Amino acid sequence: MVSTIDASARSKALDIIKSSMRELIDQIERGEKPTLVMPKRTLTNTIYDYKHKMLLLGPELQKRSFTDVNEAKKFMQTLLMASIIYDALRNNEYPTIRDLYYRGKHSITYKSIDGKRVSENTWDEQRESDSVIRDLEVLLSVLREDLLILSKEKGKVVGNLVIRSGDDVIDLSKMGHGAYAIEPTPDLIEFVDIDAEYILVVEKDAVFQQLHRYGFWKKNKAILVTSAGQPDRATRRFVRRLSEEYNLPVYILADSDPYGFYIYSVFKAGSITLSYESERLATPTAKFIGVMMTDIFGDSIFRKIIKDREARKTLEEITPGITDLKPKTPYLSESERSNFIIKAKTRDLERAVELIGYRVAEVCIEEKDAKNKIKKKEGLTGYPWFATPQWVRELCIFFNTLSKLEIEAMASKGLKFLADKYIPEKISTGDWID
Amino acid sequence: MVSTIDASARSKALDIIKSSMRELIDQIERGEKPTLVMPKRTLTNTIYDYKHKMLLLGPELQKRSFTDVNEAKKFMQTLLMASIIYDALRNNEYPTIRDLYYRGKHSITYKSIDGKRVSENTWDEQRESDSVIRDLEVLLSVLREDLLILSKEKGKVVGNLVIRSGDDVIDLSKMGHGAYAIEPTPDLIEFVDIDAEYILVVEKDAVFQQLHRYGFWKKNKAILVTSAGQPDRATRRFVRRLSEEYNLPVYILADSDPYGFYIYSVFKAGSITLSYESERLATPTAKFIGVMMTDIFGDSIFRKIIKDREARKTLEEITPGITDLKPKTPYLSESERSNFIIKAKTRDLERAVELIGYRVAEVCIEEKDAKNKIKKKEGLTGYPWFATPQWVRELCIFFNTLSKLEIEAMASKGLKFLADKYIPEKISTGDWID
Amino acid sequence: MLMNQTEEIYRAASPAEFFYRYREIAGFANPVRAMYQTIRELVENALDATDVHGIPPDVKITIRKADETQEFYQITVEDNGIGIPPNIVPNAFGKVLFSSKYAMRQSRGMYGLGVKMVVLYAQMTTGRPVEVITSKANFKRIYYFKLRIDVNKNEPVIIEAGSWRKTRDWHGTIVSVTIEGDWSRAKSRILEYINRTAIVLPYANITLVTPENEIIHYPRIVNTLPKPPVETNPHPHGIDLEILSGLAKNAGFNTIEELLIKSFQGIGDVTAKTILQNAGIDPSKKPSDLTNEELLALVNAIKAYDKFKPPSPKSLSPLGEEIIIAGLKRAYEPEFVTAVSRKPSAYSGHPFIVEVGLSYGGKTPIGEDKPVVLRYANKIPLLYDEASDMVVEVVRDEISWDHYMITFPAPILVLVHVCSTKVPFKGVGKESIADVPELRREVKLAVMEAARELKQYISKKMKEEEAKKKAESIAKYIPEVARSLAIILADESTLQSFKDNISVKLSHIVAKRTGVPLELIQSIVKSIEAEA
Amino acid sequence: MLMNQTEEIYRAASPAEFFYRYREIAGFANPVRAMYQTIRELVENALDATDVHGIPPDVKITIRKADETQEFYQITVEDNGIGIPPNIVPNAFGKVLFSSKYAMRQSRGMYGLGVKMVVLYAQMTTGRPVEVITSKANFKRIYYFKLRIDVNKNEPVIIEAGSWRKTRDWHGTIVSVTIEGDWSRAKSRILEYINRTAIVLPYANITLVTPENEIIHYPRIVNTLPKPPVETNPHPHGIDLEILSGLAKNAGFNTIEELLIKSFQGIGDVTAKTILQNAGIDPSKKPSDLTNEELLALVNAIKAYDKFKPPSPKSLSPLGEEIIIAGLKRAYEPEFVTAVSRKPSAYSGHPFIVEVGLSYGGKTPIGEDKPVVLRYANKIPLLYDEASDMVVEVVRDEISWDHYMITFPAPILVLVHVCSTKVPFKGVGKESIADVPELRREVKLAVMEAARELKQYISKKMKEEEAKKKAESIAKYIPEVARSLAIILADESTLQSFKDNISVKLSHIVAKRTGVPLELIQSIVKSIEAEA
Repeated sequence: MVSTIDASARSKALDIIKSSMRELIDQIERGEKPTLVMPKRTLTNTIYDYKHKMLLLGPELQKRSFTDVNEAKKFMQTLLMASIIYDALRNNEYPTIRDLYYRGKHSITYKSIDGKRVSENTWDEQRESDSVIRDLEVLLSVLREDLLILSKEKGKVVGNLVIRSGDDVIDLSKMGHGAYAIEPTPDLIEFVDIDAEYILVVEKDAVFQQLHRYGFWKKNKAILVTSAGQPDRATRRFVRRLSEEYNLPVYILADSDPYGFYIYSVFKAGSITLSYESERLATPTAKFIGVMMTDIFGDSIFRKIIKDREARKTLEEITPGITDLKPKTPYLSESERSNFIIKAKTRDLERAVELIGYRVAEVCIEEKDAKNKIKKKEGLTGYPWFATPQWVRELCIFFNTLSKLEIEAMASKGLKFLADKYIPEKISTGDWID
Repeated sequence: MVSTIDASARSKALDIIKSSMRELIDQIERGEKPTLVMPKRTLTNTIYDYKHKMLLLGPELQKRSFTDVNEAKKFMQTLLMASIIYDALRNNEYPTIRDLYYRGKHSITYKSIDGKRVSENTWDEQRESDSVIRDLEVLLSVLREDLLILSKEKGKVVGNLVIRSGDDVIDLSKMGHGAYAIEPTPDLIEFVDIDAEYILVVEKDAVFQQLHRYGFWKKNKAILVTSAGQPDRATRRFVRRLSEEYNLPVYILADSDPYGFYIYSVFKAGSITLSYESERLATPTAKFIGVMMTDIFGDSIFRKIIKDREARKTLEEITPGITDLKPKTPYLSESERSNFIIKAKTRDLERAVELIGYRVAEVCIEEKDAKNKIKKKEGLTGYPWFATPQWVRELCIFFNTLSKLEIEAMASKGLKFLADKYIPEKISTGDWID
Repeated sequence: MLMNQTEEIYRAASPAEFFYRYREIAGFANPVRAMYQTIRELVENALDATDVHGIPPDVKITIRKADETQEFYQITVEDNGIGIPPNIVPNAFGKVLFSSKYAMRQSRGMYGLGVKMVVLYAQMTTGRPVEVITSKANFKRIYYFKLRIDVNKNEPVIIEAGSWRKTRDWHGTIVSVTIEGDWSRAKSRILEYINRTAIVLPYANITLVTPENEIIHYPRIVNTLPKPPVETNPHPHGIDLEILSGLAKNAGFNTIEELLIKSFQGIGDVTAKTILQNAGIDPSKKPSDLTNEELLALVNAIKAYDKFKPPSPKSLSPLGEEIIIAGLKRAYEPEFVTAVSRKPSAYSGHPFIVEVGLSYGGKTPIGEDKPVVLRYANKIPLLYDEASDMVVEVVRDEISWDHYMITFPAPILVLVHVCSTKVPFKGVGKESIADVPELRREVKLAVMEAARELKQYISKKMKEEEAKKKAESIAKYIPEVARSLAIILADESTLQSFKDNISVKLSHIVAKRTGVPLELIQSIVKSIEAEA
Repeated sequence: MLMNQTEEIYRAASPAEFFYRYREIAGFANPVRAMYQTIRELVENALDATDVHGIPPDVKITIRKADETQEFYQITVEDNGIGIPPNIVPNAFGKVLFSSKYAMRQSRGMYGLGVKMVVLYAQMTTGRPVEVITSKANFKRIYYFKLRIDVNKNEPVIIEAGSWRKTRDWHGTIVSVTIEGDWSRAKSRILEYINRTAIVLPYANITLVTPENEIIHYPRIVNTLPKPPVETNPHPHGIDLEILSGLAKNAGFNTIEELLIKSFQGIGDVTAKTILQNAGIDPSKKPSDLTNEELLALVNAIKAYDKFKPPSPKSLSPLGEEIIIAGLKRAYEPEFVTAVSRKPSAYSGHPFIVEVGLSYGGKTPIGEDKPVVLRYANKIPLLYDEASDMVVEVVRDEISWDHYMITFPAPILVLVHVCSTKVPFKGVGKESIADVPELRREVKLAVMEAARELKQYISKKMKEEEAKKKAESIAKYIPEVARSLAIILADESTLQSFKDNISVKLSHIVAKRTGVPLELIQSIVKSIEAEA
C-alpha cells in the first residue's frame, strides 16, 4: 500500500539516528560524561549570507552534557524523542509533531531525598517536545520531513505542471475548479513536465480561488500557488524546489501590511530563529509584487520626508540609494483609499520595526502615540534582506500613514483590474521588490 | 477562459435578483412603502424536522420596510448588497464576502437638521455586510455559491472517485501523496465514477495525511475527506451531495471533546442559527465514529451514575432508552489515559451544555467549581439531534470526568492501531453514534 | 521587688495652655493649615455677627506680607456686624472657652475656641498682639484694643486700649492679626473657601485683597436674608443624665414638674405629669432632692416617651431656595437651575433642615461619572474628606442618575446644605457628615426632588429633537436605495432618470409615512454626496 | 437697611463643660468607642504609675455587667503602682486639665484629659461616681474616694471619702467606673488592645476578667524593666516665641544669659553668649525687659544655631531588644526572632528612639503580600488608620523583601516601636505616625537591620538543601536515558540487559561528576517507576 519512495526514505533515516546515538554509547563506555554536540541554534550564531541571500547557521557549537544540571532534562528529552522517532520509522508510521508529543509524554515517579514521592512529566507542553525535535534536526543534519514526520498542510497549486507524487503522475492543469493540495514531504515529488514563465504565490486562499476561476494562470502561463496565510514548510519547500530547478521567478502577492511583508519574508529567507531549515526551505529569489504601500499612496509622502536632510542622512545610512528610486504613482484614488484603508494596530507597528529596524520608524512616524508605543523596540535593527531602498520606502510610508490594506480591497476594484491589469503590468514593468 | 458551467450559473443568478427587485419598484410606483418580505432567520422560527433529521426555517416571515426607522438602514444595506452582487455577476467576477464588504463600503455625507455635515458609512464592519448577504440568501431562496460568491476553502479529498469540475475530469485516486482541494462551488461538480463503500471525514488535516499515506482508503474502499478543522460550506455540501447521490454512509472522526462533537454536529445538522443553509449543506445521515468518551473510559462511570434513581429518571426524561445501551470497554489503558487526557476548560463545558442541555450537566458533574461555572447556562435544553441515549452517555461521561482527548493521542498508540484496528473495527461492529 | 519610685508633681493646666499644646485639634498644625484656619475663624465670626442678626454682610479680608524676610502675614477681617461691647472684647479675644455661642441655635464655628486659637498662634509665631476695632450701632464711640493672652492664667492682657467718637454711622468689628503663614501653598485652599462661601451667601458683599494686591470681589446680588435663628430650649430627646443633674442642682426650680416644663421644648402640664408618673417620681418633689437613681429613671422615661412634638426649627436658619438659586446662577450661569428646601426634620432631639441646589449646563463644572458635589454645614463649606461624606455617598451611589436622563460626563453640580443645632460630623476634623439615617433619608429625598425637575427639563428638550431625527434617519438613505435599484433594473442609458424618478417617489412616501414636511426630506436628499 | 439685631450673651465655659460637649475629641463618641477608650485610659494610667517608676506592673482589669436591663458596665482597673497622695486624688480624677504628665519625659496618654473624660462619660450615661482606692508604699493607710465632677465649675465633688490601716504591704491604685457601653461590639477591639499591649510588656502581669467571667491572663516572663524616663529641660530647637516669652516674664532669672543656660539642655556660657550676640542682645539684660522684637530675634538666633548637641535621650524609655524578643517569643513561638534598638536620634528638638522586632515562622501570622506590622508609640499599641501610617508605608513599600529572601505569603511580622517626648502623630486621632524624614530614615534602617539577620538565617538553611537537590535532578533521568538508547541500539532480545548496563554506568558517571555518594544516586534510580 505504501509508496516505494517512502520506503527508501525510511531506511535512510533509521541509519542516521543509529549512528548518532552510537557515539553516545562510546562515551559512556569510556566513563566520560555523555555529551551531544550540535550547531548552536541561537540568534548570535545565525549568519545572513548576502551573496546567496540566505540565512545560515554559523560555526558555533552547543554541548549538551547529561551531567550538567541545567541540561540534564533537555538531554533526556532529546534522547527520548530520538527513540520515539526511531520507533515510528521502524513501524511504518507517519507521526506529526503533536503525535510525538503524546507518544513521549509520561511521568517519571521517584522518591526524593526528602522522602516524598515526586512525579514529573517527561514534558508538559508541546513547546518542549517541539524544541527537541528542532535540536534533533540540527544534531542529525536533516529536516523533520526526512524523518517522515508529517504536518498539517494548507498549500495548494494549479498550473501547467505535471508531477509524480507517490506512485501517481498528476497533471496540475487539469484540476477543474479545484486545486492540488501539496503533500507534506515535497522533497519526494518529482517534476515531470512544466510549461510556465513564473510562479505567483498568493497569500490568501480566496484570492487564489478567484484568479484560478478567472483563468489567470492559463492566460499568463503561471504556476498559481497559495499558502492560505502563513506558509507551512511544505509549501515553502515546494516553491523553492520549483523555482530553483526550473529557474522560474517567484512573485508573492500579499496584503499591504507588515504581516503581508512578513509572509513574503518567510518565503524569501525564512525565520531568523530557524535558520537551519531556511537553507532548504527559503526561496532567496522571491520577489514581492504587491500590494505595495506605493501602490496605494504613490511616493509623494516619502519624497517629502527625505527632503529633510537629517532624515535623508539616517535612511541613507541604513541603505544607500534611497534618492535614486524611480517615482511611483498610486493605483488607488483618494476616495478609494479612504474607504479601503484600515488603521494599523500596535502589533503591526511592532512587526514593522522587527522587519526594518527602529531607526526608520523614528524618522518616519509622525504620530506621537504610535512613537511611544514602539519606544521599547529601540535597538532593533531589522532583517538584512529588508535593508533595501525600496523596502525602506515602503515601510517609511507605512510608519507615516499608519495604514494598511487588504488584497481584497484591490480585488474590489474588479477582478479584471487585478488579473488583467495590476499583476501583469507590475510584472512586465518590473514593479516589484527583490 | 471561464468554464461553461460558470456562465450558465451566472445568468440564472442575474434573473433571480432582477425579478425580486422588480417587486419593490412596483410598490414604489403604487406609492406604497417599499417592503422586503423574507423568512425570519430567528431561533424561534427554526424547526428541527425529526423525520428527515434536518433543521428547517419555519413559516414566520419578516417584513423589512424602508419607512420603519429601525429597519431603514438594513433596507438600504440589503439593496446595496443586491446591486453589488448583480454588478459582479454581470462582470464575470467571483467576489468573496470580504470583497463584497469592501465594494459596498463608502460614506454617505449629508447635512443634518441641526446644520452639521454628518458622515456615515454604508457599513463599518464585515459583520454587517455578512448579515445582509444572509438576508439576500433567504430573500432570493439561493445559497451564496449560486450567486458565484466564493470563499476560502480548506476541504480536501482522496479516494476512488472520478469527478468533472469546470471543464476537466479528475481521478481522485491518482493524487499521489497530495490530495484534491475541493472547489468553492461544489454544486457545479459532476460525479462521474465512484467505487467506495463509505466516506470517512477526518477533522484534522494531519491525521488525514497519515491515513492517506498509509493507504487507508485503498485498503478500505473509502473516500477520505478532511475539513481541516471547523468545516467550511463547500466541504459540507460536497459530503452531503456525495453521500446523498450514492447513498454512502458518512463517518466523522474528530477529537473527543465538545468541540469535536460540535464539528460532527455542523456536518450533520448545521448551525441552528443558519438553518436556511442547512437544508442543502447538512448531511443528516452522518455518524460520529469517534473518538468517543466511551472509547477512552468505557461505560462504567455512566453505569454508576444511573444507578441513582433520580439521575436515571432525569436522563430518561431527556431520551428514553439509556438503560438499554450496549456495554462498552475502553480502548485505552489506565496509564495511557493519564498521559493523554487534557483537562476540560470552561469553554468546553459551556459548549457541551449547548449541545446536550443543562440537565445532563447537572446530573453528571461532580466537581463543584465546574458546576458553578455553568450555572448561568441553566435553561439551555440542547440540540434535538443530541437527545439520544448514546450522546447522553458520552456527554455524561465528559461532564463527570471533565476530560478531553485529541485524536492524535489515539494515533500515538500507533498508526496501525488507528488505521487497521480502531476505525475498521468500529465500522464493522456498528460502534458509532447516529 | 526592684523599685525606683519617683515622686509625681501635679498641677492644673489652663485651657489656654492645653490648647496651645494641642493646637492641631483646632487646625493649627502647620503654617499652611494655620493660615487657612485663621481666615476661616475670622470670616465665620464676621458672618455670625451679621446675617445671624439680620444684617446683610459686608466682609472685607485683607492679607498682606508683614515682614520682608520672614513669612509673616497680617490678616485683617472687617465686618458690618453688631459689634462687641468694649467690656466684653478682652475676654472674647483673650480667654479661651469664653464665647457667645453656647446658646441653643444654629451658628458657625466651634464654641469658645476659634479666634482665641488665632491669637495664640499669632503670639507663638510672631509675638504680635491681636488688634480689635469695634462699635455697636447705638454707640457713640468706636473702641480700640490691642491684646494678648496670658497662657498660664488663660486671661487677656490688654496692651493698648482706646476709643474715639464716631464720625459716621458705622457699626461692626475689625480684627487684625499677624501670623507666620505660607501663602503660596495655602492660597488655593483659601480662594476655594471664599468662593464656596460666596456661593451660598449671594446676599453678602465679600472682598478679598491678596498679598499680591489682587482684589477678589463677590458683590451682593440679593437683598433678602435668610431668617435668623432664634434661641430655644433644648428638646427633651437631646437630654442626658449630666444635663438633667445639672439643671436639678443649679437651676433653682421649686418642683421637678416646673423644671421639666420651663427647661424643655414641648413639655406642658399633662406631658410632664405623664413622664414623672412613668418614672415613679412625685411631680412636686424639689429637683435638688432627687436621688441619682431617680434622675436616671427620669432620663429613661423621657427617652422612652414617644409623643413629643419634633424639635422646633426656630433655632435653624436655612438659606432658602431663592438664595441658593441666586448663588448658583452667579457662579455657573447654568442652562438650568433649581433648589429644594426640605421641611424641618429631627434626629436624637436635634432639629435639622436639608437644602439642595442643582446646577446643569452653562459653566457648571463637568462631573466625570457622577455630579460634582458642594457640601455645606450651617452655611460653612466643607472642603475635605469628601470620599467619606454621607452626602457625597448618597449623591454618587444612591441616586440612579441615568433615571434622570443624565449621561456622564455631564455638566452637573449638586449643592447640599445641612443646617442643624448639632450637625453630626464624622470625626474631629468636622469636614464630613456622618451617616445618620434620618439625615440620609432627607438628603436623598431632596436630591431626588431636584433631579426630578431637571429630568422634566431635559425630557422636554429631547422630545422635540427626536421627531426630526427620525425622519432624517430614513431620508438619508433614499439616494443609495434609488441608485441600487437603478443598477439592477435600468439600462446604462436610462440609469440617471430611473434613479431620479425613484428618489422623488421615495421622498413622497417617506414624508407621508413620517408626517414630516416634504421640504425637509428633500433638503436632506439634496445634500447627500454619496461617494460611489 | 433691614436690621434685627439681637443682643449677644457671653460667658466662659469651664474646661470640663467644653470637653463634655466635644467628647468625641477624646474618643468618647459612642458606647463602643467609649468602652474601648475607658479601658485604654485606665490601663495606661496604671502602666504609667508602675513601669515608669521601676515597678514591674501587675494590672488587673475587671469588666462586669452592672445592670440587668441596661447596657451598663462596671470597669475596674487595679495596679501596683506608686499610688496617689490623698490630697491629690480629687483633682486627679475630678478636675479636667489637672495632671502629673506635663513634665518633659516620655509617657502615655493625653495630658490631663484621659481619666477625667472617663468620669464625665460615666456620670453622663449612668450617673455613677468614680471610686478610687489608693496608697503609696510608705503610707500606713489606704485611702478611699467616691467622687464626681462639677461640670460647670470644673471641680471635683467628693461624695464619700475614707481610709483604713494597711494590713499588708500594698501600694497602688484601684479605679472603678460604671459606664454605658457595648461589650459585644467593643470586645474584639479591647482584646486586641490588651494582647498587643502584653506583647511589648512581657515584664508585666496583665489579667482581664470579661463580663462572661472569662479570664485572660498574660503572666510576667521577664524580670528586667526598661530604664524609666528622666525629666529634662527642653532642647532649644523645640522652642517657640510663646515659650520664650513665658519664661522671660515669669521664670525669675536675673539675666537672659542665665535664663538660657538654666532653662534649656546643652546651653553653656559660650553657647549662650554666641547666640545672644547673633541676636544682638546684651547677655546681662533682664529677661522681662526684652522687647517683643528682641525675643523674636532670639528665637530666630536659636533656631539658626546648628551646633547644639542632639536632644538628650534620658527622657526616653525604650523597651530594649531583650524585652521585645521575649514578648514576640511568647506571642508567636517563632522559628526565628530578632530585635533592633536604634541609637537615639532627634527631629525638631525632640529626641526619639526607634525599635524593631521581627518574628518569622512558628505561629507568626501570615503576611499575604507584605509582613504583618505591629505599631507602637511610647509603648502604646496603635490599632487603627494603618493604611496611612508612615511606619507601615516603610515596611510595605520601601523594603524589598525579596532581597531578604522572603517570598509572600510568608509567616513574617514586624513590630515597630517609636518612643519620643513628642511622637509626631498624623491627625488628632493619634492612631498613625506622620511622615517625618528623620524618623522615616531610622525606621527604615532598623527594619533593614532586622531583615538582614533574618536573611542570614534563611540563607544558611537553604544552601544545605541545594547540594542534594542538584544530584537528584540529574539522577532521576538515568532510567529514561538508558531506555531510549536501548530502543535505538539494542535488539528486542538484549534490550533489558543493554538498558541495565547503561544505567549502572551512568550512575557512576553522575556520582563522579557531582561528588555525591553513589548510593544516593542508585536509591533514586531504583525508586523510579517510569511508565512507558
